[in-house]
Amino acid sequence: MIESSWMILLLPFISFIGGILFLHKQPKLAAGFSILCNGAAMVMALILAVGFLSSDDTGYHALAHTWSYDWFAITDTLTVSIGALLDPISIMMLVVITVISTLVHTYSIGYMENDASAGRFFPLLSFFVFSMLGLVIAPTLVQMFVFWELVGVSSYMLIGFWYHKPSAVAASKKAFIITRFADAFFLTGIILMATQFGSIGFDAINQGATAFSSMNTANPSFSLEGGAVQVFTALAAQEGSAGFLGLNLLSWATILIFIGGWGKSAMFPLHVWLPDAMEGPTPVSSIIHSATMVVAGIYLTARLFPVFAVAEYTLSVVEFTGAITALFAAIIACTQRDIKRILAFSTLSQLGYMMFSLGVADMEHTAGFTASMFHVFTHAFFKCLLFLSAGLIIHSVHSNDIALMGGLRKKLKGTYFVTLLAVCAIAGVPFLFSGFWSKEEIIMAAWSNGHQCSAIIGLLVGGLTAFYMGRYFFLIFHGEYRGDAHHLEHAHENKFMLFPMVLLAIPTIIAGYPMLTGHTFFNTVIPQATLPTHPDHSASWIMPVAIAMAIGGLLVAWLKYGRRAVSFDTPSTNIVYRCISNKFYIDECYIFVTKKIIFRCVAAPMKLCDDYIVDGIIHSSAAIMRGCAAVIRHWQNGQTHVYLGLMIIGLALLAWFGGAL
Amino acid sequence: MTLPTALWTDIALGSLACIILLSESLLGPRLRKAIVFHGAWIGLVLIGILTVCTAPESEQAIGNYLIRPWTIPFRLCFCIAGALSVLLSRNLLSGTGHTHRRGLLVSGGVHIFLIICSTLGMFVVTGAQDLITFLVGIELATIPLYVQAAMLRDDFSSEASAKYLIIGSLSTAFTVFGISYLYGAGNSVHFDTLAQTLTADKHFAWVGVIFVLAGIGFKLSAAPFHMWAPDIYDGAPPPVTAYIASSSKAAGLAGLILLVYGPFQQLGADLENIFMFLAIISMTIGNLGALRQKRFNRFMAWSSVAQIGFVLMALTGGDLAIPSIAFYLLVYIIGNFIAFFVVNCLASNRPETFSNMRGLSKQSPLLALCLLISMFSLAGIPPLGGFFGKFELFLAAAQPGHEHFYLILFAAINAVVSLYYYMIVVKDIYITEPTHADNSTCPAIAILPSQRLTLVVLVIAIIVLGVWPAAHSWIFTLAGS
Amino acid sequence: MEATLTTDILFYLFSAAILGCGLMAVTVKNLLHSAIALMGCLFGTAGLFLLLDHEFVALMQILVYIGGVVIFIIYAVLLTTHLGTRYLPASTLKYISGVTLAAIVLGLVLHIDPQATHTAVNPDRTATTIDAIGYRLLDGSTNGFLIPFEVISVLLLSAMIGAATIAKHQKPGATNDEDETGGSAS
Amino acid sequence: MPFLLNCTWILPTLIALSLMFVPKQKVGVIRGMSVAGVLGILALVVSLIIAFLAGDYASPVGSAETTLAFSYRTPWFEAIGNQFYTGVDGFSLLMMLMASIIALCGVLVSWTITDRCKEFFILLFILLAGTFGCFISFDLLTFFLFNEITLIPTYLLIAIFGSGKKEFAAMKLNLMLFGGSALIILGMAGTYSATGSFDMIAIANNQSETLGSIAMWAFPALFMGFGILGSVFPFHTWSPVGHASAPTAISMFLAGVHMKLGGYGCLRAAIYLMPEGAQEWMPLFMVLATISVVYGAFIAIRQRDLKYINAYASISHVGLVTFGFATLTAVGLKGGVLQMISHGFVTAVVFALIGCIYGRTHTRNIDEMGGLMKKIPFLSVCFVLAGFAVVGMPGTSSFVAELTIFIAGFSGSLDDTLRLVCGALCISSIVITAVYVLRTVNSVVHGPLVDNGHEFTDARFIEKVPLIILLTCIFAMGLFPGWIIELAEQSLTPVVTNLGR
Repeated sequence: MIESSWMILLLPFISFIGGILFLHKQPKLAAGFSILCNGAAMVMALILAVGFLSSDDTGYHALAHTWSYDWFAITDTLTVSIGALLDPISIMMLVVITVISTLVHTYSIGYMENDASAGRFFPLLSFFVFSMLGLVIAPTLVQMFVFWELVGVSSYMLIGFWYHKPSAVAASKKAFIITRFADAFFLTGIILMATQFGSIGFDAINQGATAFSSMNTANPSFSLEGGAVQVFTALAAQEGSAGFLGLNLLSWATILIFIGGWGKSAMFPLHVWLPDAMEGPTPVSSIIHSATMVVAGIYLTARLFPVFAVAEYTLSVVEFTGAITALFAAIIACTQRDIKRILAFSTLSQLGYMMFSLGVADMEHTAGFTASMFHVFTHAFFKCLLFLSAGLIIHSVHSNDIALMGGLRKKLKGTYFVTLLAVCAIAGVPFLFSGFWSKEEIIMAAWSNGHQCSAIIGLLVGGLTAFYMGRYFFLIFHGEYRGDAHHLEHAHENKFMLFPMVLLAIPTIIAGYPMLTGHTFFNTVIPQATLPTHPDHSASWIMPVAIAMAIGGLLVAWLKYGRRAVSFDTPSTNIVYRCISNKFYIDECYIFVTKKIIFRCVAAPMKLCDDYIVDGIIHSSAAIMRGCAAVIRHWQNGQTHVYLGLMIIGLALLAWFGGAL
Repeated sequence: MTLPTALWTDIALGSLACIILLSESLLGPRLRKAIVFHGAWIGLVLIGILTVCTAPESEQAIGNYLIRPWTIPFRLCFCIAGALSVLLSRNLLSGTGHTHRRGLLVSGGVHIFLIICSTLGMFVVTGAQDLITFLVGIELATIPLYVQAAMLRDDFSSEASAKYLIIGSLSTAFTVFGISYLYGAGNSVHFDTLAQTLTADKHFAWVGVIFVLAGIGFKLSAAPFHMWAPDIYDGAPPPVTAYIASSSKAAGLAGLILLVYGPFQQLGADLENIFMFLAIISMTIGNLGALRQKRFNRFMAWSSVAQIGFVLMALTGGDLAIPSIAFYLLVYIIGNFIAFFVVNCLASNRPETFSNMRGLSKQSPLLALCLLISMFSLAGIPPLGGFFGKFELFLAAAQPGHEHFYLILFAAINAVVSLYYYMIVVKDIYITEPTHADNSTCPAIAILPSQRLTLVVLVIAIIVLGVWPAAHSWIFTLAGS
Repeated sequence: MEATLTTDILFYLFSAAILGCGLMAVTVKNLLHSAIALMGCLFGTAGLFLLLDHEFVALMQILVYIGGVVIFIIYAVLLTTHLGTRYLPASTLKYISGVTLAAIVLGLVLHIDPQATHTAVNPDRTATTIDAIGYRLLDGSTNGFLIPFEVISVLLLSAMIGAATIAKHQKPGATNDEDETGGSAS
Repeated sequence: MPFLLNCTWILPTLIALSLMFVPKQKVGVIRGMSVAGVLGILALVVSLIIAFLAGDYASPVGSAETTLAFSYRTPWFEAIGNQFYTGVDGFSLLMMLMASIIALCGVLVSWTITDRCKEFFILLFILLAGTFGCFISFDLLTFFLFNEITLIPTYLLIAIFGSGKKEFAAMKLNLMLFGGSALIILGMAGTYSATGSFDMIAIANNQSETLGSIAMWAFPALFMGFGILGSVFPFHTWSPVGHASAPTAISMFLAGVHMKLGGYGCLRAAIYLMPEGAQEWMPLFMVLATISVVYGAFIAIRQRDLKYINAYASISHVGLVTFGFATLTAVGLKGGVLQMISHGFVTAVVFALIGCIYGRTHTRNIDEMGGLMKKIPFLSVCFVLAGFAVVGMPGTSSFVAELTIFIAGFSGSLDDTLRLVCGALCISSIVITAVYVLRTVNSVVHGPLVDNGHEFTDARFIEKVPLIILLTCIFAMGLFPGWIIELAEQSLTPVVTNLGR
């Protein structure tokens, strides 16, 4: 099965090409074709995963390069190739992506049934899946960048799917440009990696880094070959060098690469595109937020974890970015009214968890890494579920505003039930739900590895999450309906939409259990991974506190929103509240920087400079010549004695230039 | 005493002058028309061919007269220019119908006779071996032109002639004054002696050199001795203008080269500065003057001032100077004559202003194309002859030992400026739509068959010169040594 | 002529005459007076030639310039209506620029070498007799001037014919008939 | 084979000549001959490439003499050391291939020209003859001569067939380009003075001290002279106004091919001939190139006219070519070459699209457009794809080229701070590019449909063909760049060897 892993990549691409070229006029066929292709891919991914899990050898050497195609050569030693690298995390991602894509495709049949351009939708969705699959199996940085960009392109096309809506178009542009901004750093980092460390292959880079980290113990546990030697040598040469601005080259390269992930995973302050991306059709939001695009940054960080760990500061950057984002987004989520935006900020917050969890790990203590991957896995399902349900709700009440909802539990029973499961999962309701396990793992890892600050933030955010998810849930499903009654009458649960949601409810619950078995599945990127086999007693207080936070959050939400009717008529005048509900005015800052500073203070002066200085010099030289010409014409006045006089002056000039005078 | 073969051309030219004069006076009107006009241009062409055929491999002397191989291309230029001037006079001669708006020449026969006399004077200049012959040659080349400038009956013509005469007299005065100083400094009028006695430390000689150069500068219309040119070009009869613009310049250049590489050869380094000055100021003033000219003949005058600047630039250089100037002159003369032929046709019924040229491409595609080619050749655009011509002038100024790179840069930028006004002409004939006023006053353009044929031949010649290197190598064989 | 006190005095006299007459020629307002002043100027020059033992050149100076050119000018002035009595306007600016230009030329000649006379070679006087000049003019060898002599004849011919042609046809109302042209040339 | 090679310029010349004798009313005949002509050229180039790949030339050899295929040499104006010396290496062949494809598309998009159609095609073919002559010349003077030949038809084509301030634009373009020629003349005079020859390969192998010292100033003259044609800051201002005023086919050809003659000359005539000068002067040109890249992109943000946007985008992207060259590394030179080819296709397709869109909207102001995706989906999709190609998305040719260039900026030692800063700035341009491209795409094809949009019709067959050809080229080069890179790399070997001497 491993040998035919290229099929997993190819199938969505076939779905895209076939759909866009031949089926864009027949939405039904396009949908069927897409589901067929994606379903096939899902099946193959599952078989692959099962095969991989059942094999004994799941350690580092489980890395499998199954196929490779030399794309182009940059130098003699540096060749860009396209291939597949299969290891536990990439297989995990393959499974998550294909499963979710198949379900979302199915859901979309219902969601897009009245949309004339559905024939375009399914192929584009497949293309999105294709890009993401290519990204996760990438064996090299360049391939990752290639598909990284394709993810950007496909998200651009999907967010702006309703191209006649100016807000959608603006959102797609925003998403693309902000991620592109981060990508510029990413690209610089890749280039530094490629040129200074001599390799773009993940295993070479990571092996080099691992060897380097174990250099102090003078006991490299495995032999180096190929590009890894180069990387190792380059790293060793870098050690101790002061570098630029106090950071050595490796830190620069890794931080630059990380900035790419920063943008794609919408870490603060590059998060602004993500809430706006809600302008796209809901299935798109669901797939972006669960399995594709936003986890790309996490995945990138995980992929390069050994080298990040070797570099000074890099992991600290990762940690702080993640922690700040988690807290920041959770606070904002408490005040939002748009159903999808609440979910978007919750995604941000969860991504923050995953990020700081990576940051708290290191080469010796890898629990954070494992926890992060685990959270990626669990989060994908319940977040997808939440979005799908939100889509169904929007479909039913024709509004995004939770102020116009309420009491929907009577009308949308199935939705109510599955949403409840998902809310419990994300809020970290103990034991039954997957989210609890993964979140717990993260906080635990942070505390036990000495990152107390992050751990406390993690706990705090856990409480906030429970609160805003409770608020979300109670405002939608409980209380009285506050919107246009006309819409409610027609509200119903489309079976194509409900079915995937029900299916997703299963992993929402059970995805957390693999952890209980203590499987080292996610650990294998790091060669000498050592799981905390013995429980850390100093951290044993964490679980109760976390449970308390979750329950407490939900309780507060129930008290505030669930128990009694809520009025949205008078917006709060509290300045803190306003500030939070306006997302700390970060968007305004962006607009200020782009419109006022970059457009008006950089681009506009440049244009003026071009028009009036650069071009002006050229034009004025012409004007000067015209002026001189006028002088010459003035002297050319037809008066013979003037001519004669000038001849005599010319004579003197000749003598002067001849050196005679 | 046996005559060197190369001298045959000079004698033939003198004889041709006599024949023209005699047939003008003695023959009946009908025969006269044929012989004077056709005889003259065919004679000049034949003499041109004779010049080429009798080109000596080394210097041939008869007494004080010296036929130098490098002057052969110049002599050819004189013949060509003479023949073309005669052809250009066609519509100003009687018997072809009144086809020029300024009327007929006072006397066609005398006009043609004077052209030949002037050509003879130029031949004499190239053969001169002493200052006296040189002076006499220059005067013979110039004085007939004073007369010819007055050959139309209008006031412009008279005024042009008078101005030309006055300014020309001053320049002759300069030359004669300079020659007297040279004689004083070198104690001889003979070039060979002067070449040894005129040394750079002899300041006395410098007065002579500078005055002589000023006198020649007038003939070349090099700035600042150029002021006469626009007025005279505009006022003189078209064939005379063309002749002044081409042949007279060529003669001046031949004379200049004769002096620079003859009596002045020991002054080389200091002369380079003078030529650099003349080159820079000529091309600048010429270009600036030509910008925004409204009248074609004045425009051509300014452009010729600029062109002389380029030629003088070559004189700052080394061995390449003579052949490159010779080739350039050949190309330049042809290019100039194409323009004058076209404008002469145009002038059959309208003043020669740019605004009257608008829409020419529609009225007469042939004329428009010819003018376009002429302008591009003058501007130095490949694959026309002007490209190599001008390019070699640049190369000449960059020869080892004479690297004047700043001058080259300056000249190259000037070449760009010159391109601007040449393209303005192209724009007017091809692109700018004629306004109603321009159009209504413009009846059809009459082109005489002989002129049409000449135009075609010239256009072919200028293209061939640009792509077929035969003439180029011939000139370099003769003049390169 | 050997340099003596007499020759010195004569030299200064002639020079003064040349300068004085020259100044007069360009400053007086009556054209006729101007022409006569020019004549004086040319006489002075002839005198200088005599002092230098160049009798032939002095003779030529008087014959050609005084006897020919100036007389022509006077005739022309007298024969042309109004020209003898019309005064040419001369502004101060023109005077100033005229003087400046003259100063430039003078300064140029003087500045180039203040010791000009010392470096000038004394010309060979033997060749300046009338016989010698005649022989040189007809000498076809490298020393002679046969060719310029011949060429001068062509020059004179063309100048005469040309002048005659223009003069004849510049009359107002002249016909366009070309046949007359031929007559003039013969 | 040498004859076939020379046919690449002889054929267009002959077509131009024979078109002169076709009566101007017979538009169909003129078009037919033109299409046949460009197809003939394309066939010639393709057969040359096949012969080249089949021959021994395909193996990289140290000395340039042996890599030069199909060389033909005859004395021409030999008195001044000029020969007619033609030949090709991989680099020229690639450029010729690109030029012939764009020429084909250019002729196809010019199908709608009816007024003075004959003159149009005559001039176009003269332009083609000059361009191909340039690509095959290995004699400096001949090269320069062909380069000059291209300028005049450009003037006429813009001034006669253009739009807007066409006469001004044509004049400005031509004068600035001839200004570049002035610098080239200076540089050539310098090399001639030092070597007495124009044979490029002989000059390149000349290691005399005279040439070395002359290179110190002749190099910048030559480089900047060609750089003006490649619109290097601050001499780029001819290009926006020129491209904006030119008719569609000419914009395509000018920006796609003609501008590349500048880069071609920079590499062939400046860097190759005078590596010592290149080492000395490259910091300056690197700074200028970087300024072009960033500055062009920023100004493109502020433009409203589609053609101006693309013209400034071209300045920015062609700046990357110069940047690649300015790194003076094998990777950088290769990247520059790839970017030349890639940008040729990209800018040509964008100009072709602008032409098609303008034919419907009758405006080029992006504020007056919108929602075209609804009415003219084919063109709009092409527009979006072209936009992604401009941005440099993976899969398009730009990605391959730009990645190579960026890598060149950081390869080797990192002690050269200037190169790092410039490299980083160049990379940052990809963000600015995204800004203006998306802004343009969004306001043209997305958003609500403009009022008069309902009568728009989608592309006709004759319009689709060139678009499809060009887009195919872009994607083909983006997906399978292998052989192109190999050809470029191998033909650059002599240049790189020279740089290392």
